[in-house]
Order: sequence, then structure tokens, then C-alpha cells
Amino acid sequence: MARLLLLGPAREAAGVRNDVFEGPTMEAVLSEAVTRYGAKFEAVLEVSQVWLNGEPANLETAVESYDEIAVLPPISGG
Amino acid sequence: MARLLLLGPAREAAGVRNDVFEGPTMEAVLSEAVTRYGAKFEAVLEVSQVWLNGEPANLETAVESYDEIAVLPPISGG
Amino acid sequence: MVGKLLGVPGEHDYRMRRVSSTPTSNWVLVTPDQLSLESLATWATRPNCGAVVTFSGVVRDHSRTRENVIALEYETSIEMAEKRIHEVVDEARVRWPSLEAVAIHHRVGRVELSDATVIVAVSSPHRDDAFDAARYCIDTLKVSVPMWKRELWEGGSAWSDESSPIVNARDR
Amino acid sequence: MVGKLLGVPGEHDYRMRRVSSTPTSNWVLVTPDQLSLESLATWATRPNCGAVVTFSGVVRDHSRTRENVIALEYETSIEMAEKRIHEVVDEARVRWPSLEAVAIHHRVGRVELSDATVIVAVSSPHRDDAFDAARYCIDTLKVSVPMWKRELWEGGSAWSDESSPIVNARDR
Repeated sequence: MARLLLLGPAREAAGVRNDVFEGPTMEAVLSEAVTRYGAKFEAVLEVSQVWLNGEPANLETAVESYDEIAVLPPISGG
Repeated sequence: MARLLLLGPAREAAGVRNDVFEGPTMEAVLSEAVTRYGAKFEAVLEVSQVWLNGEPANLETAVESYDEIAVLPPISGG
Repeated sequence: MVGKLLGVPGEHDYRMRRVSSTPTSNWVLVTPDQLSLESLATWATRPNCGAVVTFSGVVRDHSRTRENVIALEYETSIEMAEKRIHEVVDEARVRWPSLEAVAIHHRVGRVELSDATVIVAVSSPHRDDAFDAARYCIDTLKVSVPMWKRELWEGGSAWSDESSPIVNARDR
Repeated sequence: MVGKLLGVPGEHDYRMRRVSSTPTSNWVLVTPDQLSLESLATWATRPNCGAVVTFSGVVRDHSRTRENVIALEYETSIEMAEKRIHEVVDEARVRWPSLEAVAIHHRVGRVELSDATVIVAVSSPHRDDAFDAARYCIDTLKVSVPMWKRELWEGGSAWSDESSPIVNARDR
């Protein structure tokens, strides 16, 4: 299983900060996440970036066990 | 009498920080100062600016009693 | 845990770098505790450096869209944020090789009015480099470090709308 | 005594300005006592300001022409120097009207290695203005405020040769 890390507005929309998913691709994980969390999460996801193990990823990126996927809405630090 | 304020390298070359002079002009005061303090002071004066009561002055500026003349060598603050 | 593998906290980094022939040092921290400007600036002051520049971001009583802000609340992954702040510092050192010490501390959790949310402290023999690097660090942190800010007011709160898509430090 | 007539120390200035409808404030000090970055930065932090930038000039162990510097010694007329620093602050406020608090403290007399010789602290709602104004203040202080620096080393001392003719703040 891969771990999904949901931060800020993505965490709020999903209702959880951590979850686990099967691959095999980023697209599969994210569409399963939309099914699981609903429309509010989908709206946040649309403006977010996704990372795999700390590096930018896209929908085709393969997802394996122990990978960490992060959903990063637009940031507001500082 | 006008007061002469000698600062930094000008103070060191003259050997005094404060002195008093008669006018009637900046030129008269400064040439009397060169006579009084000697060649080392003259060398510092050549690269210095002079102020009268906190404002830049030149050799023609009139000097009256209670005026303050300052000799300002190149600065090195900060 | 990607951060554990790729990121190291500042103190560890500091010790590692001390053994090199040209000792430089980074101090990166994301913490729920109050920040101390004096600590960062004192730590950054080195006998071969004439200039120390600091930037403090503080909680102000208004934002672009709201008055009467009473506090901010930051959410992040601490290890992910520290790793990205290290990338900001590394890139600053590439751009300004004269930099000596670079410290960046950022709060998480709730931060009260007038308290510092982030402090950058940079030392260099030359003040131009210290100013430029400090500015680069805070400008780049704001667009490259995963961090989300809620504005709190009496009776409510909302995510800040002063947000931007995350980019990499070297793309700034 | 020109300085007594034209210049006022920072605390007095602060109290005077506090009664105005848009409270801003200057804190200018030339002193033989140790400087405190924390004091200046805390004083400059205001609830309506998101950014505080500080610059500290510290005694370093070398100059352009000399190694093994152990201390610096500054000579000035305190009242004349404070008056000219006030002119730097006034000109900064003309150029960056968003500035909130501006504090500039400068040491006179002997200053030991790694101690601060000068500290500038500036607050503003906007960090760009705070950075630009802090930089203007230190750059302009160095060429407009009457102040002479001796470098001290074991067994000797000499005037710094990093000097420049005095100019006015608004000509920078």
C-alpha cells in the first residue's frame, strides 16, 4: 500500500490527514481518493500539485508499496 | 569668538578637539588654524569638508560670535 | 518517510559542516515554539562577517481581505517543510557564495498577533550579499515550502487566500 | 550647540509622534553602551506591520587592508551624528511612506570583536519596502553621518582607510 498525505485545505476537504491506497498509478490513486472523499476534495485537488516521495509527479507516475503521495494545494507560508 | 570642533583625524592632527577663533570669514579662521596646528593639520584639512552650524560652508562664509565650525575629514561610520 | 531520508535538521547539518575546511552552517527549524530573533542573530554572527541581516514575518491585525485578525494557524508536514527550506538555503549559497551562516525558523500551529511566524538570519562579510540573500530566502520560502495558513478572528477562521502554487527554490 | 537646537533624541521624538493621528516613530541613538538587536526589533514590531528587517554591522577580525583586528573605536560628536541619522530616517520616510517604525543605533568608543557597531531596524506592512529602506538607511548612514573609525590590533591602531567624503542623505 502507498501512503497518501493530505495537507492544509486538502486535509480539511478529505477529512483525514493520512490514508492508504493501492496503485498502480497516480491516476488510479487519485480517482479512488475522489470517490472516497467526494466533490469538495475534487475541487481542491484540481488546483493542487501532487508529489511522489517528495518529488513532483504526474498522473502517469507509477505508485508502489511504501511510496508516499502528497497532495499540495497552493501554499501560504511565511 | 567662534568655536572650532575638530573631529577624528582632524582632532588628532590638531591635538585638540575644541578651540576658539575670531572671524570674520571661514578662510580667516582656517588659515589661523593652520598657523596654530601646523602642516599635519593642513594635510587633513585639504581632504576635509567644513560646516558652519551644521550646514556645509565655504571659504567666503562669514563667521560670527557663537558660530560653530566643524572640520570633517572623510567619514568611516557604520 | 521521505523527509527522514532526505532532510536533516539544522543542528546535525551544522556539526557535519564544521569539519570542512571552510566552515559554513545552516540552521533550519520548523517548530511550534516561540521564535527568538536574538538566538538566530547571535548564532549567525561570526568574527569574519561584518554584516548580519534578519527578516521577521509577524502576525498582523489584517490581511488582504480581512480586518481584525487575532492569530494565524500554520499547518504543514514538518519534515517536508524543513527539507524544502534546506533547498532554499542551498540555492542561496549557490547564488551568494560569500554567505557565512544562514538560519531560517518557521512556526507551525497557532501564532498570536505581533509574534514572529518566520525569521531569516544571514551573515556575510559583505552587506549587499546579506541583504540580497535574506530577501531571496523569504521570497522563495513563500512559494516553495509546503505550508498552509489559516486566519483566525473572533468567532471564525478561514484559509488564507494569499496562496500560490508550489515551485522549486532554484526556479525563483 | 547646533545639535541641541536641531536634533532630538529618539525617545523624545517617539513620544511626540505618538499623539499624531497616524502614529509613526523614530528611535535614533548614538551611545557608548552595548546595542541590543532584540530591543530594536521588538520596539519596531507593530500590530499593523507584517515585516521587520534588521541590519547589524559587527566588528570583524579583518579590514580591507589589515588582518587581526581586535576592536574598533569610533569617534564623533554625538549630537551632530544623531541629527544626521535623523535626516537619514526622514529621507527614508519620504522614499518609502509605508514605513512604520525606524530605529538606528550606533556605538561610539571602543567596540569589541563580533559586537554590533550599528543596528538598523525597520518595520512596514510590506517586506519589499522594509528591505529597501533598511538598505538605504545603512548605505546612507555610512556616507552622511560624521563618524570616524580606528582599527585596533595588538600593539597599535590607525584610522580606517575605508572612508568617504560626507554627503547629504537626500543626495544618495
